[in-house]
Amino acid sequence: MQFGSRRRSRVLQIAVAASVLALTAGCSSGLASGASADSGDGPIKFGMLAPFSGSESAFGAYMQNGAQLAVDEINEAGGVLGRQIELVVEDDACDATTAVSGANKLVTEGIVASVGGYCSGATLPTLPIFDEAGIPMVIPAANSNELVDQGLPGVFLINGTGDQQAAAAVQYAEQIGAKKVAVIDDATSYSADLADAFTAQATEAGLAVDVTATVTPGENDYSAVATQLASAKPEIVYWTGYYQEGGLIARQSADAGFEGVLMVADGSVDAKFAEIAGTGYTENVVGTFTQTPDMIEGADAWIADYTDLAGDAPGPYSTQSYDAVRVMAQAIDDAGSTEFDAVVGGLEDLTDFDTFAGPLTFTPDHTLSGGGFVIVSIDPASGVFVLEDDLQG
Amino acid sequence: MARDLAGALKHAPLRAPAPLFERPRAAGGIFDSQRGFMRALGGLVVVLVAVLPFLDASPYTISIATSALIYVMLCMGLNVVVGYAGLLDLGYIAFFAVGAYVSGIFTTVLGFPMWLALPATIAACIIAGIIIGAPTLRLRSDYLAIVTLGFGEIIRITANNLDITGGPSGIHGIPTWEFLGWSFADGFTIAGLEFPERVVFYYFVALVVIVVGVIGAGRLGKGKLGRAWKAVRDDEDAAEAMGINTYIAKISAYIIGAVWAGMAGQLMATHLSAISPNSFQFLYSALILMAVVLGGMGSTPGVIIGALFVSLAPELLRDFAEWRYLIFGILLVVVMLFRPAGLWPATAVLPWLKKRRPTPPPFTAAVGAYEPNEPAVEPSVMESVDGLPATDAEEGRRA
Amino acid sequence: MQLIWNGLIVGSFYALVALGYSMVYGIIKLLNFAHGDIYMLGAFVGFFTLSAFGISNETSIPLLLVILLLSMVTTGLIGVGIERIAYRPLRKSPRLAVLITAIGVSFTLEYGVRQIFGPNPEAFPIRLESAGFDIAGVRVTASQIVLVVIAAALMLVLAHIVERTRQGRAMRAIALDPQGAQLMGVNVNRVIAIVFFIGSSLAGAAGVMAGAYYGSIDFLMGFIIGLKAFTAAVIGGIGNLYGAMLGGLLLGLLESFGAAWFGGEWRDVFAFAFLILFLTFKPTGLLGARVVERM
Amino acid sequence: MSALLEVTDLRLQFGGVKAVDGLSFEVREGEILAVIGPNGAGKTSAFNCISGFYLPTSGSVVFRGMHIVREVPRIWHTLRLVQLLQRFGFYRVLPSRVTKWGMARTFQNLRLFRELSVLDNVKTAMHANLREGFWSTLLHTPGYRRAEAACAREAQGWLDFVGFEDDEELYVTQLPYGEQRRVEIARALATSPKLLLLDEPAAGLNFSEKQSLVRLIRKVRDLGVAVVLIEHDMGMVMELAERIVVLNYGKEIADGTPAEIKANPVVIEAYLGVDDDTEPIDDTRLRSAAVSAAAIAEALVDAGESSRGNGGDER
Repeated sequence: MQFGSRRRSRVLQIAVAASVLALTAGCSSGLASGASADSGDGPIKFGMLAPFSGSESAFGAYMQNGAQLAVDEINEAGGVLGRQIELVVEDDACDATTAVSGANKLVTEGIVASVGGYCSGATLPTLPIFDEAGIPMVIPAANSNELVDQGLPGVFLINGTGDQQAAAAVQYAEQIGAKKVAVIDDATSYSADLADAFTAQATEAGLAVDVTATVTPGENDYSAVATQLASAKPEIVYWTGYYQEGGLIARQSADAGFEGVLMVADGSVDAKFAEIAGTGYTENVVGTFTQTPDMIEGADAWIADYTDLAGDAPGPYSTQSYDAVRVMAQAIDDAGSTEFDAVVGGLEDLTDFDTFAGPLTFTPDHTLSGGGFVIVSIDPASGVFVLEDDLQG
Repeated sequence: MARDLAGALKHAPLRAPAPLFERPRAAGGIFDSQRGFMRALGGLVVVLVAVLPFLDASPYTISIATSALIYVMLCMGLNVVVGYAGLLDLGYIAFFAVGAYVSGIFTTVLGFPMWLALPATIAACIIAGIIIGAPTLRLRSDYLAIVTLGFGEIIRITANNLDITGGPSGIHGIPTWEFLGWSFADGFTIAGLEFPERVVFYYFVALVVIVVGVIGAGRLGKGKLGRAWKAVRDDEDAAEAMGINTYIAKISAYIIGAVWAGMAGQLMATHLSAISPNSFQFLYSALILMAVVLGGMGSTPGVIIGALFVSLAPELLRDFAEWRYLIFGILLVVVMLFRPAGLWPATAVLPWLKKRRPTPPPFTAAVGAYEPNEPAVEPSVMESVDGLPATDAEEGRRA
Repeated sequence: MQLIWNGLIVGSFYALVALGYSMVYGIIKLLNFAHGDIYMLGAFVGFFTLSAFGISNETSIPLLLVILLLSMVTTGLIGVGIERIAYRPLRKSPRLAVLITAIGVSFTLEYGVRQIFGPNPEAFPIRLESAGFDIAGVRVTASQIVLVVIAAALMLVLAHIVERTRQGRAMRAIALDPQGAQLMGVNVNRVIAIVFFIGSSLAGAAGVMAGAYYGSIDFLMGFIIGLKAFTAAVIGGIGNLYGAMLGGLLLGLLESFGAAWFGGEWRDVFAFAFLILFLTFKPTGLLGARVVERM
Repeated sequence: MSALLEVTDLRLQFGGVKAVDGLSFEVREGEILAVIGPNGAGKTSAFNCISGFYLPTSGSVVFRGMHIVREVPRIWHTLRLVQLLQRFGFYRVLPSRVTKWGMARTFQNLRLFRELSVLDNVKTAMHANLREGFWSTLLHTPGYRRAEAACAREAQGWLDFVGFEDDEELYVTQLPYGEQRRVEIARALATSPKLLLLDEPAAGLNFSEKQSLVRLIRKVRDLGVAVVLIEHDMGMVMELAERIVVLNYGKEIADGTPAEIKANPVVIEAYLGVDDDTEPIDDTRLRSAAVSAAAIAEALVDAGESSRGNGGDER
């Protein structure tokens, strides 16, 4: 026993020593070596964080396919700086923890630009990571003001911010001559932001914000808020959350006797909205939305391309993701380099770059100069949202 | 010797007669005792983990490794509650949230440096543990499960709806540790090795905290308090009959679990520099519970393995991520049905130590003889005891 | 008044789910964590069947009843299967083991459904016509009335089974004294299976009704309602059927008022806080059996 | 000899069933007292009241001059807040406190800590007397090491005292039944009691084991610990007890020395039937003899107990 154990511990010591040696010898990306930077040849890697699991997982595929389409098109046209683009996608699950590890993974894989970000709450913690690694970001979907409020040089939003969407909503409310409005959010970052912006702007415009309510997403029963609406009778209600709850609210508030207009924000603009609300509950529903391809004339070809690639029709944020890649590629091309400062300069210098949301120029705080928001309503026959008013007139 | 030891026991009216014989000293050495082997193994693991950044310092590796370490800390805390004290806590992530939010609020909203937030975090977690524990720990274990779940949701919803917690988007821009003007973010160079980003440096801090946490939880589990917890877990009435105030024992388990989670929360907040309510959903409570159950409730090595499995598996097996909750769910059922003590049960004995039994002491060596004939007679009587059928009738009455 | 009516509607869902909780708990002292997911499963069984027949946007009540029945049978059988596979082998195990198993079952059901039907909410193919009208200042819709009638009918049937049939007697006997019941020749396993069948089918029925009433179903819909139903069962006195019904309605009302006073986002907080208060001060619930005061 | 424990007019009611109905007796220092009675006569219920587990409906229990059952002021009765207050620990003494005062007990069905080793089981009982703080445990200070060593030594002493002969590092489930009984007694002794309540300690033991149990109980008494035991084995009771209390239907029907009890016609009629044999009475006959209402009540309480989730006996 004594002898045996001594021999075994000797074996163990040797094994440990050997493994440590082997590991340190094989050290390539350890502390001693520098951070992995763009190597200058091979494909240029664009990273994208999007939700592929969790409650928002439906949007991940829309974003990925939109971006992939742009990548394919650019590669076919010869790429950027003579190099091909490669899209690297990671899941952020709409959750800070997963997003951070995903962002770190992207950085490790050597991306030079980020074109992802769906949930504001999950995108916020990734900003410092990309910033530290010197990676410029064009964020296609997340649009919380907090993203740009931090003043990081590499952050650009190409989805209209809450302020701009709220402005569109207020403009429409004024157009239909509403005096009393209400706003409901679902306590998510995006929704609460938008609701706050709407309240502020509506008050400024002289509208009375009668009801401000918050609901818990994932529940089915919103009769409390429906009853509130029915008794307060605002002319227009702005729902800033997602379509799952939006559909239920449309239905339940109508059942409760609410007869005003239900305006929904872009998170609710989805074909499922009408399905959930049910027939007969969508006449009074309008939405604020950036233009989708089916609303733009001559975009059929784009939709066909997308459907070819994805095997499915484009959805929310497909176009923004598509545009994000193109914007980023254009900026790199303009800058002639993948260096952080150069690319940021390139992005800042873009003027009237043609996107789905109209000609794009970044404002000094890196948001869109024009939000590109339009008013959409539901086509009773198909249940999809169609253009109602482009708010230009 | 005996007189020195006597002082360690408080005044007890009745003291045991001295043992009849001195027990052989426990074997030492790495392979001759469970304790020695586990220490050696633990040391080896710590060294390997510490070496990791020298091999691969990519932000990704460090990031998931830090997260995994934080998971280990969380699981050790939950292990105190579930594994040692047998209290099913389905809202454990709430304490994690308390820790993360308190340190977040202290550093961003109130502007204190991070090291000052540490005592605040611990204090907040103790208070939270008492607030949650005091009303619920009188309840039966299954009620407790649901109530803790409810508490977890309350904390999350509250964080989501308050302004001070940043509402749904949470708190971001949480600073890192800094002392006298020098912060982790600066990094430094030792002996030609550059510790460039705070991420890498932070990994070491996390490692130290977690090693302390693991050893601390293990030690608590072995002492007086740990025995009380395990007694409460195995049989609450009998524990009460042994002079253990089971309520206090349970609350103390709760508080210690809360403090562990709170420290993990602070590590997480600093590590991510941002926190949002989404990270504190019931799902994560369940994940931690799964780690503890799969690894082996009450078993330190088991829990560490479980924590590493749960946190690293989705990263290592990319296709697995999609299926993980389903697989974890099935695993939970399967483990409970076929291996309820987990992967590495708390009662596990290393295979090569299993057959070891103490050599029967020679009766001539008996010390402090008390009725010297007595022990000599009884063993011969007891020889016929094995396989006594009486247990069935006894147990049938209550089962 | 409107608040009361709203509360009653929600409460009847809670009551249906709480009944299953309460029955199972009463008989084997198991907190069936997966019960809320049976509710979800009921909705998805209905959805699957209807989609398989290509039905959508239907409004007929007879069809709803057929689907209801079908879902009840299916979820009932699933409930029995779960009991057989996951709970029965553990009947003699410590409580913790069974609870953890129940959580495992819950996860398996939720994420199994997620893998099959995807993570997004689905629109339920049958909708109830819901023209609203006012009665005494209360806005009432036809679908709400249908819902309440079905819920009441189910509860009456259940009450009949428990009070008047042999199996019901056996259930009550087991709940009182499992050993004694077994000695008296009651087939305990069989009765437990029946309890699981009835409880699960009630939850399944509630799921289908929720689908038809709200119109949207998703794989996590059972989680919150499971918690609420448990709360309802506790308020009413767990193990007591009438208690579960009463508790469900009461909780519905409480939430309705709570949401109106404090705002919808605090509704869950309100419900859970109430649960904790109740457990602290009156753990036996309103109609629960008096338990001997112990340490 | 002064009275160590005084039980006066103890009553316990479950719903309509009177489990204990006016029980009074006293235990003097250093004596062995047996409580006998048919199954379901309320013996275990009485034990549970005395050791603080059940709250009796009325009556008083005084142990070494301290009230285990406390008087509740009238006002709480009138406000109907008694139960609530007692749930929060007012006006009642927790069993752990009773144990600290010096009363230890064993359980009718073995209730050892199943996932602890034999040695740890006994160490657990020293909880209240052990000087070990939180920080000293964390830091493994010399004081902690000393306390642990003393604790282990004490535990070993008790194990040797009860004649435990197996490996102390084994888990209790690995032991034969007889050894488990010994460990339970060692565990109870490790709380350093003045009074030891044994609830059917001989149940399930064979004749020679019972003999050594009798010797052990005498040894315990010789340490100056009073022993109260519930027992069905008449032979053992008659041999061991200095005084016997007989219960039936929750009521005390006799109290006296073994000789007096044997001669007591009430006891013979109510309990022993016509049989006046001093031979050990067969357990099974007694068990099938009386199934009273109290038995059902006790079974129900047991069912409630086993549902409490601490699971000792359910595995």
